[in-house]
Amino acid sequence: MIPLDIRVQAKPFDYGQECGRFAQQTGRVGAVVTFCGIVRDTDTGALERMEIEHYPGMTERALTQIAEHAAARWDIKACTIIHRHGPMGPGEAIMMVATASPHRADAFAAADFLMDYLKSRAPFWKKEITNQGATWVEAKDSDEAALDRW
Amino acid sequence: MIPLDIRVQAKPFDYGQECGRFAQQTGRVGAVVTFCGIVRDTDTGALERMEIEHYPGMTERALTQIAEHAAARWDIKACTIIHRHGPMGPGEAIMMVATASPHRADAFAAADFLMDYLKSRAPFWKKEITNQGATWVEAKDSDEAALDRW
Amino acid sequence: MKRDILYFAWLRERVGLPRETIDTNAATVAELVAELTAREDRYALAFSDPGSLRVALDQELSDFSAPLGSTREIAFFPPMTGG
Amino acid sequence: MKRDILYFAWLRERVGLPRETIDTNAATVAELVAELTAREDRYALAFSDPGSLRVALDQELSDFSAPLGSTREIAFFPPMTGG
Repeated sequence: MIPLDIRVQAKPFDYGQECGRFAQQTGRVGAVVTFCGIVRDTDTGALERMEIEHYPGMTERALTQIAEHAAARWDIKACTIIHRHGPMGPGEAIMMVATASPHRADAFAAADFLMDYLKSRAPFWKKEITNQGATWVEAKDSDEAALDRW
Repeated sequence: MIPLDIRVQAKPFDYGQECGRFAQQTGRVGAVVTFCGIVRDTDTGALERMEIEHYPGMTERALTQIAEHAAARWDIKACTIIHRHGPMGPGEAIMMVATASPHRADAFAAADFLMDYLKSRAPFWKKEITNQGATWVEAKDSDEAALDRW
Repeated sequence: MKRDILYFAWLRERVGLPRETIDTNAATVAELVAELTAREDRYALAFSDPGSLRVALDQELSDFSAPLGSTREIAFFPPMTGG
Repeated sequence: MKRDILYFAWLRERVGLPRETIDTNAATVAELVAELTAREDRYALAFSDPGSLRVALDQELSDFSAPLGSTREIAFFPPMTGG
């Protein structure tokens, strides 16, 4: 088994610090890819905050399964997934994934795959609170369609 | 024009710190993807160091052109490329790219494209110095073939 | 049989509670939804478009035709929006 | 016409110098390569497999059939291996 580091947490994390640590620990294999999703402003009004609900227990389970699928399919030597829940403000990191591989194509494909599956198969729900009120973010058809790529 | 930050340098850089800074400055657009290439051990003997030669002047020009192509093709809001030359030891970061986009697919595709083009079209040459002697790294057919994806 | 039913996101808000334990004879997820819908308007409203909902049986994604079998925990929620 | 010729990586090592200025009447890259090859064994060795080499004219990738025109700087090198 490759080292899987899966964290579901309310507290903020430092994306740069996590990238540095991941590369330090696993980078000697050659190629590292990271993705970070960050709270951004919406089209429908100034975002005050985002709130993420999740399904404790199932979340960790789903993320582990997704990471194991990626590890079975590509030659990755390590994988980190961090995902926050609870309230967070614009500019804060929501989540990140990191993959390390001897081959850059594998590191890219595995990170891209993790994001597609995490988006539509891990039990998180985003709510945006703007000066116009609160709205649950709707899933996009394009997110579900993205799974067909794999 | 989007902010392009292109650096060709002999001195080491801190991948984690650069990721943090990039996300801080540009992350509010939503999605950040980074890639880092790190000196790894070879199959043919313990690597003592790697030496990278480049073509001053043309290197900066080629990297800028590649980044501009990526920015014309995908909706990216910022792009950083850092590439070292000269001697470096195992575990040290050779280079990195970072892209920021409102859409995760664009951030991934642009970073992947940058890596493919940088690999085969930017004037860098790697030499590996092991206990068996010094060898110029040979370009792989698969690297040239990767360009056909785009 | 006693089973735990969980609701998340706007489904939780419409039903008005995050979880409850109910005693049910439903054999499938669809039968359970029919039973819940018949209980009260807030359930009927919450489940008015089941095609837009997802279900997990003991924390594994499943579908509405699945038998409940020995499932302890049944969760209903809208499509996920993580990442 | 005077032109700067640059060599990189193992090509530089085989030719034995990183750059030189030569006076040449070559009209194309291929003619210039023929002229260099005829000079000395180390050039002949370095350019023995031109298909494996790349050329840049004034810092833009080009090819061996390209006319030199007013090009000031011609660089020869093996396929690139950055990243």
